Amino acid sequence: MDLSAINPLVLMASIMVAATPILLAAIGELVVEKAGVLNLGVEGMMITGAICGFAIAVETGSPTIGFLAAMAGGAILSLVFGFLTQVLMSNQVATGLALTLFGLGLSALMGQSYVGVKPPATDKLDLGPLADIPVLGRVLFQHDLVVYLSLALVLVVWAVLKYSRAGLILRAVGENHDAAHALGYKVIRIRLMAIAFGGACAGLGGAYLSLVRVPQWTEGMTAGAGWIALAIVVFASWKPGRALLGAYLFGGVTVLQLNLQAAGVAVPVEYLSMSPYLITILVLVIMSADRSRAALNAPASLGRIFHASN
Amino acid sequence: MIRLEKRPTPSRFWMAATPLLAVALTMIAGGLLFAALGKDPFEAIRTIFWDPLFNEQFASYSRPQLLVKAGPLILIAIGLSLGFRAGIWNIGAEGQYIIGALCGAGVGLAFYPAEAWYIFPLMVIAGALGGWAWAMIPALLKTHFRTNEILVSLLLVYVAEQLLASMALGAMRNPEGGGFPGSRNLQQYPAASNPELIAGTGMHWGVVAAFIAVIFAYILLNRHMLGFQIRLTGESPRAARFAGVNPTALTLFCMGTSGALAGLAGLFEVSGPAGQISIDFNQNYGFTAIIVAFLGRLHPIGILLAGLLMALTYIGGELAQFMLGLPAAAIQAFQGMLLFFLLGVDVLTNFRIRFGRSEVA
Amino acid sequence: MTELLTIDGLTKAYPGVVANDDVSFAIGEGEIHALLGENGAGKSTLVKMIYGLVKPDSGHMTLRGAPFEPAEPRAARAAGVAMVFQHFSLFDALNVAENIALGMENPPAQRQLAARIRDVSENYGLPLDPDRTVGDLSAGERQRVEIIRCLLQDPKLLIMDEPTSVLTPQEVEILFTTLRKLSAEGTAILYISHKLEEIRSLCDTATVLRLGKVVDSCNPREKSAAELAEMMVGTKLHVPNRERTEPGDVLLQVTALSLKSANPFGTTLKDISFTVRAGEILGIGGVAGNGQDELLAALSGEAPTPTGCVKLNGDGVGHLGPNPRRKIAILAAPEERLGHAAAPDMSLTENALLTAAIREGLVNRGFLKWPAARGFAERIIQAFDVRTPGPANAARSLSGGNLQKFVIGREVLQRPDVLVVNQPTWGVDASAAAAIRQALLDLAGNGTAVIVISQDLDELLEVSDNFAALNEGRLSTPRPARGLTMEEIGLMMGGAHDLEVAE
Amino acid sequence: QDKTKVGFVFVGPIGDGGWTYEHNQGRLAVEAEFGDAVETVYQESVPEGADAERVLTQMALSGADLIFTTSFGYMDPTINVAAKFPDVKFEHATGYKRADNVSTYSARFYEGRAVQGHIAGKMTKSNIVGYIASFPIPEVIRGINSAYIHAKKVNPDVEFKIIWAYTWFDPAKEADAANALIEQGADVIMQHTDSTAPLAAAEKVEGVIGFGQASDMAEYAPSPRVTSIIDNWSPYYIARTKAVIDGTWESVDTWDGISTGMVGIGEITDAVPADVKAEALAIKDAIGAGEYHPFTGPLKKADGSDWLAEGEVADDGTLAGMNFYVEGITAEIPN
Ligand SMILES: Nc1ncnc2c1ncn2[C@@H]1O[C@H](COP(=O)(O)OP(=O)(O)OP(=O)(O)O)[C@@H](O)[C@H]1O
Ligand SMILES: Nc1ncnc2c1ncn2[C@@H]1O[C@H](COP(=O)(O)OP(=O)(O)OP(=O)(O)O)[C@@H](O)[C@H]1O
Ligand SMILES: [Mg+2]
Ligand SMILES: [Mg+2]
Repeated sequence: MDLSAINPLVLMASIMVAATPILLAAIGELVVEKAGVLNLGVEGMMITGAICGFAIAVETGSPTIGFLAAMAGGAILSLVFGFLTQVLMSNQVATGLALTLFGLGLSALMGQSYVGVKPPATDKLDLGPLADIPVLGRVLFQHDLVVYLSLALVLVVWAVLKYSRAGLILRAVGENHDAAHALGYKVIRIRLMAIAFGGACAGLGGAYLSLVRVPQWTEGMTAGAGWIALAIVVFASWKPGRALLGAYLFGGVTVLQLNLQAAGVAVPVEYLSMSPYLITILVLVIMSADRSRAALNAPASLGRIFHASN
Repeated sequence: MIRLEKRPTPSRFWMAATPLLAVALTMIAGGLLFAALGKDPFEAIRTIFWDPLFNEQFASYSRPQLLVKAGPLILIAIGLSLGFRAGIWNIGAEGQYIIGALCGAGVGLAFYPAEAWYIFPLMVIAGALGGWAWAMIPALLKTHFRTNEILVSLLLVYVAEQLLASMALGAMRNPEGGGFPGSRNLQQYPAASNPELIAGTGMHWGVVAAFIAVIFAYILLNRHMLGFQIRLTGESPRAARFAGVNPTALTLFCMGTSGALAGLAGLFEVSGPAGQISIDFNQNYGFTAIIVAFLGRLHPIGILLAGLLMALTYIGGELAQFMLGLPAAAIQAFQGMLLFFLLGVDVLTNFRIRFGRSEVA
Repeated sequence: MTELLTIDGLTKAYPGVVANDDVSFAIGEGEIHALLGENGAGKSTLVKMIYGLVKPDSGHMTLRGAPFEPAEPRAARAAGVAMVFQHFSLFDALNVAENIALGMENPPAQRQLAARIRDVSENYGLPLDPDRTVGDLSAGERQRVEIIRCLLQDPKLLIMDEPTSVLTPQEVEILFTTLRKLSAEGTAILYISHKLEEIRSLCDTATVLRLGKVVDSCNPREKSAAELAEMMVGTKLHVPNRERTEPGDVLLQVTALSLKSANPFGTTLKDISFTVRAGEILGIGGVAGNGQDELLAALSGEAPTPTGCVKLNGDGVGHLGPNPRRKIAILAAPEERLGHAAAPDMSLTENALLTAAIREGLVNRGFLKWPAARGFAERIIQAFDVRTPGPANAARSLSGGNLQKFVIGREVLQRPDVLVVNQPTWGVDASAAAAIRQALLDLAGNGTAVIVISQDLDELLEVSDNFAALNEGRLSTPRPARGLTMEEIGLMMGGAHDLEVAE
Repeated sequence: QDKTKVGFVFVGPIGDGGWTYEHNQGRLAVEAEFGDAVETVYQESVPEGADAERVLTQMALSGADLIFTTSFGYMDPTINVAAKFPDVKFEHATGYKRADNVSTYSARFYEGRAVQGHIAGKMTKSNIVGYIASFPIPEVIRGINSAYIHAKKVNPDVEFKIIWAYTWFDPAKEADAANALIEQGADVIMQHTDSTAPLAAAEKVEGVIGFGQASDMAEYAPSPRVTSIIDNWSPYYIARTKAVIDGTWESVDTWDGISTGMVGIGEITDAVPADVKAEALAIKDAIGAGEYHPFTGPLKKADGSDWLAEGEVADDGTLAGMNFYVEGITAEIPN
C-alpha cells in the first residue's frame, strides 16, 4: 500500500473532469424538476447527445459544432418526452423510462458507423499564465472549455432561479401549476422549455463523455451516468450549489476508489466498487433526516400532471 | 384548434381500444424505421408480431418461450404495481431480483450434492426473503428517515450488481469450473432445479408463481380491504390516513411484497432457465418490469397481457435480428416507440379530443 | 355613475352544462357589485372570462366603452382588471414579495417591491412582511397577499371570488373598510360571496345568477337575506329548526391536549380542554389556520394523542387510530372534501367504504362486500338528496355542495355517538347548507354529541349550544352560544390580530 | 445445393469496438471467403443464460448448420441446445465443455502479453506499469502474470499497479482507471478491458504508452499505442466453416495463439526503440515457432511456493485454471 502515490491536487483535477458529465446532466434535470417535471430519461438523452455530438464532431472536424449538435439532439429527444407528458399527459415515470430505452436504441442505430473512429481533439482552454500557478494552476486552470462551462452553468442557474423573473416564474410553475395557470402563465410552454433545457444539458454531458472524457463512441457508453445525475438532484435538494457538491462528491468517490486500488489499499475491490453508491445513500439519509429542509425545497407539483381546465 | 377535455369517468371503450391503436401506430412508425434501414417493413413487422406465434418453423418452440420470458416480467411487475398504485416507487427491482437469486442459489449450493425434497422449497423461501430484505432497506430508510425510495432502491441495484460479480467470482464460484466465473449449474442438480413442469409448455414454477401472483393481486385489489387501502393511498394519501391506513405499514408491505416477488423471480430464473449465477446474470428484468407495470396500467390482467406483449417483442425481435439482419438497436428503438405510443394514446381513455371551439350543449 | 364594464350576452358552455347563458349586466365606476348564485350557478366562470382565463363562446364586453376581449390574464391586468381567486393562487414555498411579483406585469426590483408592499399594506391597514414564506402565513394573511397583489396594480376593477370565509369578523370589517375606500377612490369591485349579510352591508348592486342565466338584479340593501336567498334558489328557503333538548351526560372529554402539527406549516395545539354532552352541539369558531385541522385530526384519531387526553364516557381513547375510534362511534368529517374526506377519482361507493367499512359491516374478514357498500352509498344519496347519476360516479364529478352532503351524510348515517365536523358548509350554497345544518341538529336531537368547527359565525350561532374559539392553537373556554354578540366572539377569536382599521 | 448457414451469437453489440467487434469481423471474413455458398446470421447483445438458450434454439430451428457461440457464459446453453440438435455443429469460445457436435476454441492471449510485457519493462522510466483488469478470472490473471514475468525479466525494478474495473466495457470507468494509474506514476498502461478509453487517456499525457486490446486500435498509433494484441478469429471461422461444407467437421478443442495467427501482434511502432522492437519481435517469433513458452521455469507463485522448476513449462491445465499471481506481484487477487 502506498497512499503517498496519490497526489491530492492531481486527484482534484481528475475529479473535476470525471464529474463534469453528471454535473451537466444534473443541473439540467434540476431545472426540469424545479419546473415540476420528473424526467427519468436522462440516461437516454445523455447517450443521444453522446452520439449526436460525436457524429457531428467527426463529420465537421469541429468539437464545438459537435457539442452544439449534442445539445440539439438531447433537446429534441427530450421534447418527445415533453410532448407525451405535457400535451398527452402520460405518466412521467413511465415515459421517462421509455425515453431511456428509446434513446439507447436510437443512439446505437445512429452510431453504427462511428465505432472505432477517433474524434477530433477538444483543446484545453489556454489560460496562459494562470495554468502555471503552482497549486491552483493544475487543479483549476488546465481544463477544457466544457468544464468551465459546467461551472458557469451552475452559477447561472443558481442566479437565474434566485434572482430573475424567469427563475421566479419557473419555480412558481413547479410549486403550484394551477395557481400559475390562474395568474396567466403558460404552464405547459414553460415546462416544455425547461424540459428542452434539461435535454440540452444532458446531451452536452453525454457529448463530453464521447468527445473528451473517453473519447470514443461505443454503444451504451454512458453506463448509468444519467441515473446518477438524477440521484444528485435529490441529493442536492434542488439547489444548484449542492448539485455541484454532489457531482464532485460522487465523481470523487469513484475516482478515489480507483486510486486506492492502484495504491494497493487492502480493502476488497468489491467494497471499493460499491462505495460511491453506498456513500451516496448514506449522504441521502443524513440529508433527508433533516425533514423540513428537504420538504421545503422539493417542488410541490413535481411529477404531477397538469391539465388546464378551460 | 385541438383541445383535450377531461371525461367525468374514464372511457371503457378506449381503455380496451388504446392498446390496439398503440400497436397499430407502432407498426406504422416501426415500419417506417425498418424501411429507412433498408428492410422490408411488412416482413419485419410480420416477423416480430406474427412469426413467434404462428410461423410453422418456430411457433411450437417460441410460443411456450413467451411464457418463459414473460414469467419473471409479470411476477416482478405485479409486485411493483402494488407499490406504484400506492405511490411508493420501488424502481430497484433489478437489485432485489439479483439478491433473491443469490440467496436462493446460495441455499441450493450449500446443500450440494445432497438430494432432498425440501431443498427447492427452502430455496424459494430464501429467494423471496432475499428480495424482501433488499427492498426493506429503502423501505425502512423511507419510513424512518424519509429518504427518497426511488433513489435508494436504484442505487442499491448497482450495489447488488457488485455483490453478484463478487459472488460469481468468489463464494459461489463453481469449484469444478476451472476457475471460470459462475456457479454450478442448478439445472444439473435435480434437488435444486426449477424444471419445465410439462415438457414443451415453457411452464416452470416461476410462470406458475406469476399466474398465482396475478390472481392474488386481482383479488387483493378488487376484493380485499388491503387492496382498497393501497389504491386509496395512491389516489389520495390524506384520505387514506383519514380512512385509518397506516402509511408506514403500507410502505413496508408494498416494498416488501414487490421485493419478495422480484426475489422469487430471480430465484426461479437462476434455478430454471438461467441455471447459474454468473457475472451478468441479471438482464434488466427489473427495469423492464416497470414498463410492463405501466403498460398494464397497473392492473393485474393488464400486466399479464403487457408482459406477454413485451415478451413477444423480445422474441420476435430476436427472430427479426437473425432472419432479417435487423440490428438489436433497431429492436430496442422499436420497443421504445411501442411504449411511447401506448403511453401517448392512453390520453384518449381519460380525455375527449375536441376540435375547434366547444359546441353549446 | 359612468359604466366601467359592460357585459353583453356572454355565453360559455361546458360539456353537459351551460355555465353562463346570455349573461348581460354592467358595472359602474366605483360600484361594489355583488354576484349571487347557488353553487354551480356560473359565478366563477363569469369572472374568469372577465379575467381572460376562460374564453366566452359568444357575447362581448366593453371596458370604458372600448371593446374588451382579454386573451389572457396578462391582457386583463394590463387593462386594469385584478382578481382574488376563490381558491388561493399562492405559492407556499415562495415568499410574500415573490408571490406578489408573480401577479404583476412589470414588477420593480425585489427591494423596491418590498418597500411598496410595506407601504401599500400599511396604507390599507393590511400589514404584511414581504420576506415571510407564504406557507407559514395564516389564511387571513394569505388573503392579504392576494389583495395587496391586486392593489399594487391600481386596478380599475377588482374581482373578489368568495374572499371572506377565512376572516374573523373584525378582519371582515377591515376588509370592507378597505373595499369601501377603494370604491371611493373610483375602483369598481365585483364581489362574490355566499354570505348574504355581508353582501347586504357592502354592495350597491347585486346580479343574481341561476343555472347560468341572470334571473334578477336588485339593491341588496333593500332586501332581506331570506329574500336574496329565494332569488338565488327560486323557491322558498327552509330555515333549520330544532327542538332544544336537555343535554345528557358528558360523552366526550378532552383534557390538556397539546399536539404538534404533522404539517410543517401547521399550528401546534396548546393545552386544549373541553367537554361535550350527549345531545349538545359545541361550536368552535376561529380563523382558518389556528389549529382547526389539527384539532380535527386529534379527535378523529389521525393524529394519536396521549391516552388520557381524549376520553369517551370516561375511558381514555387518545391512543386509538381512526378505525378503532369509528368502532366506538367517534366519527369525523374533515374540511377538505376532495383529497381528505373523499378520494377524488374513486367512485361514491368506494368513498362510502372509506369510513363506513367498520360500522356498516362492509367487510368480512378483510374481504369487501361490494353490494353492501353500494347499498350504503345509495342510502346516503337518497337520504341527503345528493345530485348525481349514481354511486358509480367519481367523487370529483360532484359539485362541491353535493359532495359535502355526501360526506356529512356518510358520517351521520353511521349513527355516531360523537361527530366532529370541520367547515361543514364551506362554499356550499344556501339550500344545501341549510340541509346540512338540519342534519346536524337532528343528530344532536337524537343524543349525539356534535362538534362543529367552522369559520362561519352565523352558522355557529345558529346551530351551537355552546361556543368556543380557536386562536393560535388555544381554545377559549366554551360559553353558551345564546346571547353572545359578534363583538365578544371576535375578541374570543383573538380580535383583529395585528390588523388596524385604515384611516 | 443449399447454402450452408452459419450462425453467430454475440454477447455484446457488434459496435463495441472490442471483443464482439472482432468476432463479427470473423463472420464478415467467412462471408467474404465463401460468397454465395454460405449465409451468415447473427444475434448481438444476447444475455448469457436463458435468453442464450432460446436464441440458439431458434437459430438451430431456422436451419443453421454451424453456430459459433462467442462468450464463456454460453457454455451450458450451448451444450443443452446441442443435445437437442445433433445434426447442427456448435463451436463454443473460451469454454471447456464439449460434445460430439460441440467444439471449443480459445486463444492464447497470454502469448501476446509476453511481447507487451517485454516492451513495457524496457520502456517504462518510472518503473511503474499500470494494468486495468476486468474480472479476476484465469484468462485475465494469466495475462497479468505473463506480462509481469517478461517485464521483470528485462527490468527487475518494475512494479505493477493493478486496478480491477469489474467490467469488460465501461469507457468512462476505464478512462478514470487509466488516469488514476497515470497520476500515480505509471507511464505504461496495459488493459484487459475492451475500450480505447485508456489509450485516449494515455494520449493526453506526454510520455505514456499503451497497447491496443482485442482490436488493433491503430487510430492511436504510433503513440500512445505502440503495439496491440488482436483477436483474429477469421482463419479459424473460415476453416471450421469449410470443414462443415466438406463434411469433415469433428469435435475438437482448439487453443491457438501466435502460431496460427489467432492472436495477432499489431505493428510495433517507431515509438519503440529499434532494439527493443527487434527483441519483441524475436519473442513473438520464438513463441510462434513453438521454441519458447511464456511460462517457463524457474517460476514461483506469489506466496513464495515453487511452481515451475528450471526449464519446466506450464501445462495447459494449470494455465486454464490459473488463480494465482507469480512471485513479485504484491497485490491480492480479489474474489
Ligand atoms: N372547467 C370546467 N369544465 C366543465 N364544467 C365546468 C368547468 N368549470 C365549471 N364548470 C361547470 O360550470 C358550472 C358553473 O361553474 P362555476 O364554477 O362558474 O360556478 P359558481 O357559480 O362559481 O359556483 P360556486 O358558488 O360553487 O363557486 C358548474 O355547473 C360547473 O359544473
Ligand atoms: N376540468 C373540469 N372538467 C370537467 N368538469 C369539471 C371540471 N372542473 C369542474 N368541473 C365540474 O364542475 C363541477 C364543480 O364545479 P365547482 O368546482 O365550481 O363546484 P362548486 O359547487 O362550485 O364547488 P366549490 O364551491 O367547492 O368550488 C363538477 O360537476 C365538476 O364535474
Ligand atoms: Mg366553485
Ligand atoms: Mg365559484
